[in-house]
Parts: sequence; structure tokens; C-alpha cells
Amino acid sequence: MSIFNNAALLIAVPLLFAFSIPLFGFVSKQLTKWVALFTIGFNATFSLYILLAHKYPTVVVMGNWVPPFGENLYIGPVAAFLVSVISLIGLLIAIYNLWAIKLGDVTRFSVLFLMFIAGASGMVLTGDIFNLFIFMEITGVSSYALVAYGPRRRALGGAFKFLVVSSIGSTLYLLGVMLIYTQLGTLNIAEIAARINQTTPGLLTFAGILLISGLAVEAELFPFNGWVPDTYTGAVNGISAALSGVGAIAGVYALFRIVMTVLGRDGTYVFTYGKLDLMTVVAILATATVIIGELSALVQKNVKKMLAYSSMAQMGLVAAGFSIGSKLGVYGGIFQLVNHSIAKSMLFLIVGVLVGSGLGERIEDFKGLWRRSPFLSLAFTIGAFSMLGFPLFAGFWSKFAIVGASIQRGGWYDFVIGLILFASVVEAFYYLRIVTYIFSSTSIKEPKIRVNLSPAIPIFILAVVIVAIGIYPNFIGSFSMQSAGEFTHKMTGYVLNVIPTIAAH
Amino acid sequence: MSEWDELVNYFRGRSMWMLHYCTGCGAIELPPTMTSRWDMERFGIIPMATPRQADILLITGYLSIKTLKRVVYTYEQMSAPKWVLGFGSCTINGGIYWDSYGVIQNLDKYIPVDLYIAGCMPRPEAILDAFGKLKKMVQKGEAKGYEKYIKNYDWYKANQDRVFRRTEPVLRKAEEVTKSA
Amino acid sequence: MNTNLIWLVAMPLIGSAVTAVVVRYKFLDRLITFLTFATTLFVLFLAHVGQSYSWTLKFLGTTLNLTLNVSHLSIFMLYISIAFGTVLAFYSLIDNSRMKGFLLLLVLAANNWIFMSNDMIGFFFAWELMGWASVVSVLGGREKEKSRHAALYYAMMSVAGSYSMLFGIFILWRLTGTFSISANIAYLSSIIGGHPWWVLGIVSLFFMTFMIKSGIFPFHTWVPLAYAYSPDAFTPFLSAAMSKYGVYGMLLFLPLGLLEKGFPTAFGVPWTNYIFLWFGVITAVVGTVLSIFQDDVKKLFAYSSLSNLGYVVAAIALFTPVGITAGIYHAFNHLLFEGALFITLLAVISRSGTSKLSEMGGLWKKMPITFFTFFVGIASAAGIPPFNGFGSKWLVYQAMIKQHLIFATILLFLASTGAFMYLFKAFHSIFLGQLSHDYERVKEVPIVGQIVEAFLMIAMIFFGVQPGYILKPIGAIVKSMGLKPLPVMANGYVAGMFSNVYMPLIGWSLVVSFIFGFILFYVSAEHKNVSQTDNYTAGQIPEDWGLTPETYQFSWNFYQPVEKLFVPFFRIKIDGFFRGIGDWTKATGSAIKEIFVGNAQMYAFFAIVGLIIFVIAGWMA
Amino acid sequence: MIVLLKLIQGIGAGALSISIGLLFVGIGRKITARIHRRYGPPFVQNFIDLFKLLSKKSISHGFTFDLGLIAGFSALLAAVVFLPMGQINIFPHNSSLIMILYLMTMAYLGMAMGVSSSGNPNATVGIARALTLTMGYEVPFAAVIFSVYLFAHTGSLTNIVAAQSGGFMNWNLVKLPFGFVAAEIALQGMLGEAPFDMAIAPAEIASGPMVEMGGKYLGFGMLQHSIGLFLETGIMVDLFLGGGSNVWIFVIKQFELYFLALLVNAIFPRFKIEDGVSFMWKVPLLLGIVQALIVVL
Repeated sequence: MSIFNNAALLIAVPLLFAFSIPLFGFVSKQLTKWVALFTIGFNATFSLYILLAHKYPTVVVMGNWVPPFGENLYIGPVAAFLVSVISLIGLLIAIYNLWAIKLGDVTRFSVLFLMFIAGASGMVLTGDIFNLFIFMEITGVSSYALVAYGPRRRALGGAFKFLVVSSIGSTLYLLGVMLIYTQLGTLNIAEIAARINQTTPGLLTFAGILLISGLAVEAELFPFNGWVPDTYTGAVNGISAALSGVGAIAGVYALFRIVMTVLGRDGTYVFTYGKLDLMTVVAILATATVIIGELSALVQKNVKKMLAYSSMAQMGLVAAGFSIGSKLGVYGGIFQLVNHSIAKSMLFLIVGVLVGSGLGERIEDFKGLWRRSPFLSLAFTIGAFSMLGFPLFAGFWSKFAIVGASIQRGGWYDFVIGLILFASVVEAFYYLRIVTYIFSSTSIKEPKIRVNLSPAIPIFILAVVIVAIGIYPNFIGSFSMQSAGEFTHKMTGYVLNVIPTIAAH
Repeated sequence: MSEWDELVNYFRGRSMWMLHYCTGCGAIELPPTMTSRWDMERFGIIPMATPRQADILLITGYLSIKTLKRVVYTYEQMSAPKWVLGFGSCTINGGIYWDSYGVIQNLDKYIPVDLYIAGCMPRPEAILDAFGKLKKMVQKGEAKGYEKYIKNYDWYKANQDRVFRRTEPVLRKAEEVTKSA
Repeated sequence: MNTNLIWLVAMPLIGSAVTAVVVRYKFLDRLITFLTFATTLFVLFLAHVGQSYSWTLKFLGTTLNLTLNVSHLSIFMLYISIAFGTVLAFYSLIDNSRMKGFLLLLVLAANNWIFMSNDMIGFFFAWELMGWASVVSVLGGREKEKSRHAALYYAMMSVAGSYSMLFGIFILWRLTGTFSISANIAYLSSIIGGHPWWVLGIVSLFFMTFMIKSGIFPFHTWVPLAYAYSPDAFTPFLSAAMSKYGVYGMLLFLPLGLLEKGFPTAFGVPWTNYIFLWFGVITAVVGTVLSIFQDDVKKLFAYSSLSNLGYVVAAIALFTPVGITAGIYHAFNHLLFEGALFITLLAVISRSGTSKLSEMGGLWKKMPITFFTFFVGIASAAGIPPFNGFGSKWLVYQAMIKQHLIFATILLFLASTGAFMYLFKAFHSIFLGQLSHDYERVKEVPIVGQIVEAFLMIAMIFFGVQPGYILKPIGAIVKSMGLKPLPVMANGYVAGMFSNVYMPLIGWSLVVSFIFGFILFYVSAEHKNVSQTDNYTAGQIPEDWGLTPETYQFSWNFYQPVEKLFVPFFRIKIDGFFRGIGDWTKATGSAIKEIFVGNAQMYAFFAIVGLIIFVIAGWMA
Repeated sequence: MIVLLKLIQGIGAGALSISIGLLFVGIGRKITARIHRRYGPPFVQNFIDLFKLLSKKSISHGFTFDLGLIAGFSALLAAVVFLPMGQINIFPHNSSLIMILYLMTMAYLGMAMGVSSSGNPNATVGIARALTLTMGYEVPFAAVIFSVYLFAHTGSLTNIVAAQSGGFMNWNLVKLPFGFVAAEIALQGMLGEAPFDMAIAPAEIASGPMVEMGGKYLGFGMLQHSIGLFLETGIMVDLFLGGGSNVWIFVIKQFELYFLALLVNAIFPRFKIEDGVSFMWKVPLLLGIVQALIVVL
């Protein structure tokens, strides 16, 4: 167990600045956005430093109370990797926000955005299931408010639905945590993970069901994902991008940290303790999510809503990848999670730029976009192709891995992946429909779209990253592979790194 | 006339393909001429479908001015050597239409007729006789109507134009009508 | 380790990246495309059979070997496709359609990779790359809305095919733990005795992909759309080269040794092959029949293209020496004449601005080189000796008859006769007949285009008269598949099962009789040239009649009587079946969408119901 | 030397086919006339007609018009040299039936190209009808030739003829009677004789393909018809009547077939084009398939 207490800054700094932003707001409202930007920039730099300088695995202990006695943060491969992704995407969205967020209460927006990033980072970093709940609430509350930001009425509706469903989720999760605590008397993930087989199987099953039901809300799994379409559509595009690019990472992470690390049992394929194999439950949920998401997206006329359903479906795909439980499957899942975040947040940002320049969100509005803005068209195409898993783009490798892992496991996973592949054909249809609209020019001569530098930078970077991953997948792939090891081998990958002294059972 | 030409003419006389331009009532005489009673094919004469293929243009009756226009066009589409047979008195002098304003009286003024078959109607024997005559003329190299037409084209053209003008509408333009009114 | 192989893939990719940058400058784009093609062709000269190159990829939890491997089949395919691509790229220097050079180069890279790859990851990667690059290429067609639909349709078929193949790839991987194509095929071949249904299931996953790509019945529906509405400069490659990927894939999977394993046979071929053969035959007939009634010339030749692929598939499905020879030979011939035909169509369409047969006519005087290339092209496509299409068609018949497949042969013969009908229809409607006033100013394509056309024309005649240059490499391919190749005779021979044909003899015979014909023509009485409107019109004078060349051109409803004969068959709508699946999916989507009612209480209710179901499930467990 | 010999033989074969073909048509006209109870033209009438046509002036619609008609004549001439005609068999190792059939296609393509470049819709309608009819008769004919292929285990006409040597009972006519009948009906279509003469219907479409042809062009058309007649009947003789021990017997056998065709031609009216095709796909095709089944099983 190596200790690296400075890593707590990853949460502390954003929170600190979040609460001090109103002070900056007295100077200038615009300044607050820059403060948020630099704060997230710090986070990004620091997390990248941890990741690239290979400072992990390490533990942050609070007040020198070593785990399991105190609260701790654990920075393993997963946390280092995902925090980097979260803060980098957050950074790019913050850059975009410089342009996009002008009206209304900019100061509070910046506060909430920073809190959102801090909460998401916290969810990934924390080593304590109750703290996980707290960070989940931070993320959740800030995102309700963020979703409600904006001039449009539908934002409020979206925020409210998110609030209702998410509250139910949090409650269920808290109940689950409570049950675990009554059994084991500890909240530390590592300790629970090590001693999970000492619980009553029936109670454990019930607790597990409560936990995954609660977490499935954030991970956007059916039937806990009712909020998704309305919330994504309602929010301003920067926030939709953040929800799919940042929130979803945290949600999926939390779900599988609980299912695989806390409740799971090591093996070639991870199963969970208890009477019911929760991995199977998640796989069923994931498959249903993919199919429902893709089919619903198919009939949407509104691109943003379509992207929302697509996010849901992609989360299903990610969850399906994780739920295979093999190293390869988890690898595919994480890889797909990251690729999806990159691509989907870029797509939302592009929609944001289009809406900002007076175009609507309907599919018809994309007609002839190639003539009006080659840059946005190409970026959208790259994003769409990555979502579809076309080669030379990032999505290819992760989808390939998930399909491979699924078929490698065989059995009823053949049917799972068969259904998912069918849904992918549907997905290909609705994405390519937009792409074909983009390149089919209208006869009417329309003015060019000017893209400001501030939204152009994140879109450009994300597009380049997609192609870069597509051409050279090993960079992200190696991180994904390390992360997968942490999930599939919970003792060596997680528990023993946090509490080296714990007795293996 | 060289030996080669004589040879060619000999064979031409033995193989005369006919385009029958059937106006008026004369056409009724052709089927018996072609079929088993008289059988003109034994002389190498067969009916053809288009002017491109034919050697003889057989005009079987009166020609209104509008029809004449078509006949002239058809005649000009035929390739040399070509011959015209006028059939029945209508082609000679208008026959019973001698005083009609819309029918030409004298075919020879418009296209060169090599041989006339007189009568109203000439019977198939007369037609076969005419073919025999024409064959002899061709073989002797006497039937040169197509050369005459080229040589005297101006005269033929003038004659044609004179009657064709009558087919043009009297009042050409609507404005002229209103102006006169 | 032969690093030259990697350049075959890398070179087009680099070229593609460069052209993507200069995509706005059309000529530069085309020039670099052409140069890349030429360079790739040059690199190909350095490659020869037996070379291989492999590199590793850390992926899927292991270190995977990606292998490029040059076999007899692959080098043959590489030569013909790259050479044709080079010719096309040269033509495209003067072309105005919206084809993007970088997409063509991406397809080329995928092309080379597909043909060389000996591992299924690379194969799939390249396959998908080719898929999307060609889909995007199709988008640039002349008729925007139609090419949009065509691209979407093509993409759907293509994606469905890819996923089917992906499924197959991983199932094989699960069984063998390797991605190597040759190892997997050897494995399939080894277990086919014990588990025939397993093997057939896996192989049919792959074959579905290949059939989609080659447009084999019942997956032929995308072909006419994608061909007709793709950019005119891209269609030749789509038809000539890209349809061969499916054939190549099939050839990879055919040598399973079904006969040696005592598989039940029908007519001396394994019954699976027998069924597959009928797909080919039906494709040939369906393509021909539908082609006869098309008015869009590119659609017409699209059907023609797939009809010829039906021949190829029918022949290779036999998996006899003569069948494989005939199939590959016909694939080559198809590439040559169909490529040439589509390039001439490109020339014609670029000059006349339309692809409707009923709007063209009489262009031969204006575009003589194009006309003669087209003439040789249709003569080849109709299988007239000594042009290049004959030998392969003839071998196909031989191969079929050898197996006593008399009905299939009769149907193929019908397809061939029908081919003559639609080819002549296109020929007449484009080049012969009356020249419309609109095309009085049409000029021949620029000199570059003429060079390309003349080159293709000469190639078609040359490979027709000297088939040995193609049959020898095909013999090597057949040998490498473990079959006894046909006897290789002198260059001019096509050696069949039942008889031989010495092509140069036919050529000489034609030359002598043409000389004789010309002599007779010129010693006969002279002729004079008359204008096109000086025509037999039953004595009507054209001016009086208001006759224009357009109204005096017969090209609409050309084979109307035949249409009556085929009315019962038009009721079968394969296209409708696929669209039906699409509609059904859409309807299901609309129904499922209703789950998300937009009401917070309902969402909460769903969550609770979900929880309750889980709890009950946990209780029961 | 051998080349020169073959060249002379080839020219001889061509001349033979032209003269026999013209003679056949001439005799055919006589016979038809007799059936019609006419006297009929002299049997050399066709030579006279040909001479007249070649010496008559004509019009042309351009180079393709010329080239097409020359191709129509020359390609058939090129095909004739591969046909085994009794003891005359110039290229015995190169007489694949399908090759000859496809080479004949070139003549039809040339002809079609020529006449339709005249720009006359009647000509094109005629060609369209001819091609449609081709689709009709080629299918039963294909059934027959593939039956013969299988039966004789060879595709070379030389070998097919050789397989039938040894008297009447060895002829395919006896061995494959259904095939012979089917082929005979197909031959009627190939020759363009009634009831399958819709392509050159003079009263409907002004003699169809020939509408713009005059003078030497019509002469070439006539030559093509003659050689085609010779070739098609020759193929039938080789396929079913055992070829011939010498060329005159071969020609007599050809004439027998042509005579049959003439009898039918003389008394039948004309099919509508689609009825013609569907007839071809019913009766002869059925016969051909029956024959094929007998051979295969």
C-alpha cells in the first residue's frame, strides 16, 4: 500500500473553487467560466500526471486512518484512467462552455459544473461505499440543476424527471448500503469485498438487488433509465455532452465497482455471491437496454433525442461488455465506455454549435451540412462512424472486443450478442441516415456556418482523438486492459492494494 | 454500251422488285397478278416493302396533290436504277378525275414515267405485258427515266412546286384573318 | 518478413491522407490518386507468391499476429484489381463527377489488405473499411436524393453482412483460439465429417457476407441502386473490382474437402455446393431478366454485372478444376469488360448529362472511340469469340455439363441470350439510331479518356485472343487449392472438358472474312451517304409531320412484349422483403418508444416495478 | 504452307456455303410457289437477284451502317469454316458447337448494329423482335445441344458426327427423337420462317431490319441469310443426321431439313411475338427437357 495523499486534490480543488466562484463572480461573470476552466485544467493535468507517470496504484488516506478504519480514496488503474478521461472531457466541455454559456446565471452554472466534475471524479476515486453515495448525490444534485439551466421550458421537465428517478435510485442504493453495513459493519469497499462471503446469502442478494437497482439509474439501464431521453434533450448541449461524457462514466463505474468488486467472485468469468448471479441480471438489463434504446432511437426525428436514446443503448452495450465478466469483456466495456464518451460528447457539442448558429435539431436541418460547414460535417461523420464501430475510428476496436468476448464466453451470450448486433444494424441505419443527409446537398444556397474558436477546439480535439485511437488503439487499450484486470481480479487488483494485511478468504 | 453493262442490264431485267403505290381502285388488280392465276414471281418480280429495296414504282391510280407529294418523296428515296410504271388512265390524263382541282392529270410532268398501262382498269394480263415491255426496255438500256429526272430536275421541280403550292393553306396566320376582318 | 507487402496497404493509406488534405483541389486530388495507384502497382511488381509479412497487435488480451500473405489467388486478384484501378484513376483525371480520391484510395488499401490478409482481424478490418469508404463514395452521385437512399440501402446490407461475418469470425476463434484464416479453414475441414451442421452454420455466416458483397440472389437488391446512383467515376471500380471481394471470400472457404469427407452429393457435387450453385444460377437469370427492362443505363449494367457474378458463383460452387478455372476466369473477364463498359458509360454520361436510355441516341458519330470500346465491351459481355468474355462462359457451360447439371446450364444459356438482348438495347439506345438535337455539340471525351478506352478495348481483344496469359495463373491457383489444373496449352487455347478452342484461329478467320467482306463491299456499286432523317417514313415527309430525331428514335419500352411474359415473376419482390423487415423494425421501434412516455411518475413506476421483479427473482432463486 | 492450304479450304467452304445457301433459297422459292400452285421463279433467281442488288446503287447512313452489314456477312462466313461438312472438315480439333453458336451471335450483333444505326424505328422494332425470339428458341435449343453433349460426351461437332457413324440407327435422330423434334422447331425460329417470321413482317414493320437496306446492303443481307441457312441446317445435320460421308450427301441432308421448314413456312400464319416465345418455351422446351431427362437418368 503506497500512500499518495496529494491525490485528494483531485476532489478538493474543484470543490474549493466551486464554492469560491461566487467571489470571482463579483468581478465578472465571464471570469467564473475561466476559473472553472482552469480548475478542471488543473484536475486534468494532475490526473494525467498520475496516469502517465504511473503513480498508481495508490491510496489516499484521510487523517492517517489507514483503511479499513478511515475513509480512503483508491487510485488504481481504473480510477487513474477514468479520472483522466472525466477531467479531460470536462475540460473540453468547459472550453465549449466559454462560448455556449452566456445568458442567465453564469456564476451558478460554473459552480454547478465544477461540482459536477468533482462529484464524478469523487465517485471514481472513492474507496468507500457510503462516500460513493455522497459523491453520487453531489453529481446528481448538481446535474439536476445543470439540466434545468437554460431558457427552454423542456429543461425543467428533464431536470424534474431526472430528479425523481435519481432520488429513487439513491434511496435504493442507500438501503443496499445499509443492509451491507448491518451484515459486515464496515463501509470500506476493500473490506466488504474481502469479506462478502461472510454475509447471509439471502440478505446479500436483496442488498445486491437494491444496489444495482440504484446504480442502474445513473448507468442508464432499463427500466431505470426513463429519465434519459427527456433529460438529455432538455439540457443545453454542453450539459448533455457532460452527462453522456462524464456522468455516464461515473455511473457505469459505480455499478460495476459494486457488482464486480464488492459482490463479485474471482474467476475466469466473474460471478457474484448470493443466490442470484447479479452479473446475469445486469447482462439481461443491458441487452434489453440496447434493443430498446436502438429501436427507440430509430424512429426519432429529433437528432438530440436520437443521440439520447443512442447514449442509453451504448451504455447497454458497455454494460453488456462488463457483464461478460471476463477480462476481455471488461476490457471491451471500458474501452467502449471511453470511446462512447469521446464520440457522444463531441456529437452533442456539434449539435450545440448547430443550434447556436440558428439551425434546429431536426434531422432535416442536417441536410446539406457539408456545403455549409465541412468541419462540423466531418466531425459529425467521424463521431457517427466511431459509434458504429467502423474501422479507422475508435469504436471499431471496442465493439470488436465486446463481440469477441461475448462469443468467447458462448452459451446464452451468443444470443445476447446476436440481439445486440441486430440492434447495431438498426443503429447503423439511423446514424448513417444523418450522415447521408449531411452529404446530400440541397439545391438552395445557404450561408456558411461560422464556428467560433471556442467550440471548434474541443470538437477538433475530440475528432482527432477518435481517429488517433482508431489508428493506434494500443495507447487507450493498454490502460483499458490494466483497468480490466482490476475489475476481474478483485483481490489482487483491488483489495490487497488497499489493505495489504487483509486475510484472503 | 459495254458488254458488262449489257450483262448487268440483262440481269436487272430478270429481277425487278416492285413497290406498288396503291392509290385509287387499281390496287385490286395486283393480288391476282401476284398469286397463282398469273404469278408474276416467275419473271422475278416480287413486291417489296420500302422504296430502298425497290426497282419499280408502280402507281396504281389517280394522285391527289397531297398524295403526289408522297409519291415524289418516295421516288426520290429509291436508288438508281429505278423505273416508274403508270397504271391506268388516271396517271395518263386524270381519268375520270380529269377536271378535278385536287388531282393531277399528267403524272409524267412530275416524275419521269417509263411506261404507262392504259385502261380503266387494266387487267393483270396488261400488267404482266407491261412488265415484259419494261424488261425488254431495261435489257436494251432504253428505260432511262431516272437519268431524265436528274437531267431535267429543274423542270420537274417547277411543275411539282406549282401544284404543291395549292396544298398550302390560303390564310396562313391568324393575324391576317383578323386584319382582313 | 517482406516489408514490401506492408507498403501495399500503407501506400494507399498515405495517399489517402494526402488527398484528404487537398480534397478541395479536384485535379490535384485526382492526380495524387492516380500516382498512388501507379505506385501501388509498382510496389505490387515487387511482390510474389509465398511472401508474407506479419506484425503483432496487442489486443483482445493477447498478442495477435496479423499476417499478410501472398498466395496465388491473392496475387492474381491484386494484379487485376490494382491494374484496373490504375486505369480508372488515370481516366478520372478528366472526370467531373463528385468522386473523392481519398475514398477510392481507402478502398484500394482495403482491397489490398483483403486480398493479402491471412488473419480474420485484418480481413474484417479491411472489409469494414472498404464498406464504409464505398458507402460514403456512393453518396456523391448525380441524383442527390436517390444516391442518398442508395447509399443507405447499401450501408444497411453491408453492415448486416459485416456483423454476420464478425459473428462467424469469433465463433471460429472460440473453437480454435486463432484468427488465422488458413488454420481455421483447415480446422473446419477437419471437423466437417463429425459436425457437418456446425460447419455449415459457421460457413454460411461468412457466405452471407460474401453474397451480399457480390450481390448474389437474394441479396442482389442493393446492387442496382448503389451502382446506378454512385458517382459515375466510382461505379466502374464498384462493379469491376469490388464485386470480387465476395468471390475471393467464397474461394477462400470453398476448399473444405467436402467430397473427401463423404458428404452426400447431388450430381457429383456436395449438396451444399449444389444449393449454392443454384443461387448463382438464379442470380444470373434474375439479373438478366431485370436488366432487360431498365431505362437507366447504369441500372441496366448493374443488373448485368450481377448476372455475370451469378455465372462466377455457379462455376466456383462446383469446386471442380474446370469450375474453379471457369469461375476465376469469368471473374477476370467480368472485371475487364464490365469495367470498360462502365468507363464508357462514364464518358457518355459526362458528355450527354443523362443516364436515361430513352433520352440518348445516335452518339456514335460524336464519340467514335467510346463507341468502339463499348462495342467490344458488349461483344465481350455477350460472350462473342474472339473477345474476352467467350472463353470463360464456354468453360462455365463445360463445367456445368460435366456434372450433368443440365437445367442449370439451360438457365445460364437463357441468361446469356437475354444478356445479348439488354446489351443490344443499351448499345442501340446510346449510340445508334437518331441523334437528338440536344447532342449536336457533344464531343468525344478528352484525349486521356480516349487513351483509356482504347487501352481497354485492346485489352479485351488481347485477352480474348490470348487467354493463356490469364489461364496460366489461374492454373496455378487451381493447383494451390489442391485440384488438378486444366491442361495448359499454347497461349491461344482454352482447353475445356469436351473440346478445345483455339482463339487466334477464330481471330484469323474473322480477319480473313472481314477482308473478304470489305472487298465485296467496295467492288459492288457505290453508295451515297444520306442524313439520318432521310429515312423510310412510308412516304410521309418528315417536316410536314413535325418529326424530330427524338420522336423517331425507338428506345422506350424496348422489350415490351417480353415484359408480358415475365409479369408473373415481377410479383415476387425480394426488395420488398428487405424493406418489409425495415418497416417492421421501424414499427417495433415506434411501439417501444412509447415506453418513454415523458412522465416522471411513470418512470418512477418502471423503476419500482423493475425492482420488484428483481426481488421476486431473487426470492425464487 | 499449311496456312495457305487452310486459307484456300476456308475460302472454298465459304464459297460453297454461299452458293448452296443461295441455291437453297432459290429452290425454296420454287417449292413454295408450287405449294401455292404457282409456277414460281427459276431456281437460280436468287443469284440473279444478288447480282442485281450488288450492282444497284444504294444509300448508307454512315460507317456503322456499312460495318454492321459487312460484319453480319463476314462473321457468319468466319463461322462456316469451323463446321464439319461431310468430308470437308477444315479445323477438326476446333469445332466446338457452342463456339460456333456464339460466333454466329456476332453476325447478328453486326446486323443489328448496322440496321439500327439507320435510325429507323421499324428496323429497331424488327431487331427487338428478332432478339426476343432468339431468347425463345435458344432455350429449347440449348436443352437439346446439352443433351447431345451429355449423350456423346463431347462438345466438338467433329466428334459428335464421329459418334454417329455406322448407319441410320446410330444417328441421334433415332437415339434422341424428342431432342430432334425440339431442335427442329427451334430451327424454324432460327431460320425466321413462318410461324416465326415476325421480325421481318413486311406489312407491319416494313420488313423490319431490312427497311433501310437497298442495293448492296440488301445483297449482304441476302448473303447473310443464305450462309445462316447453310450453317443452321448444317449444325442440325451434324447433330442429328450423322453429318455426311461426303459433302453432297451432307448438302442433301441439309436440304431435307430445309424442305421440312419450307413446308411449315408455306402454310402457316405468323405468331405474335410474345406468343411465339411462349410457344417456344412450352412445346419444344418441354420436349428438350424430356430428352435431357432421358439422357441424364
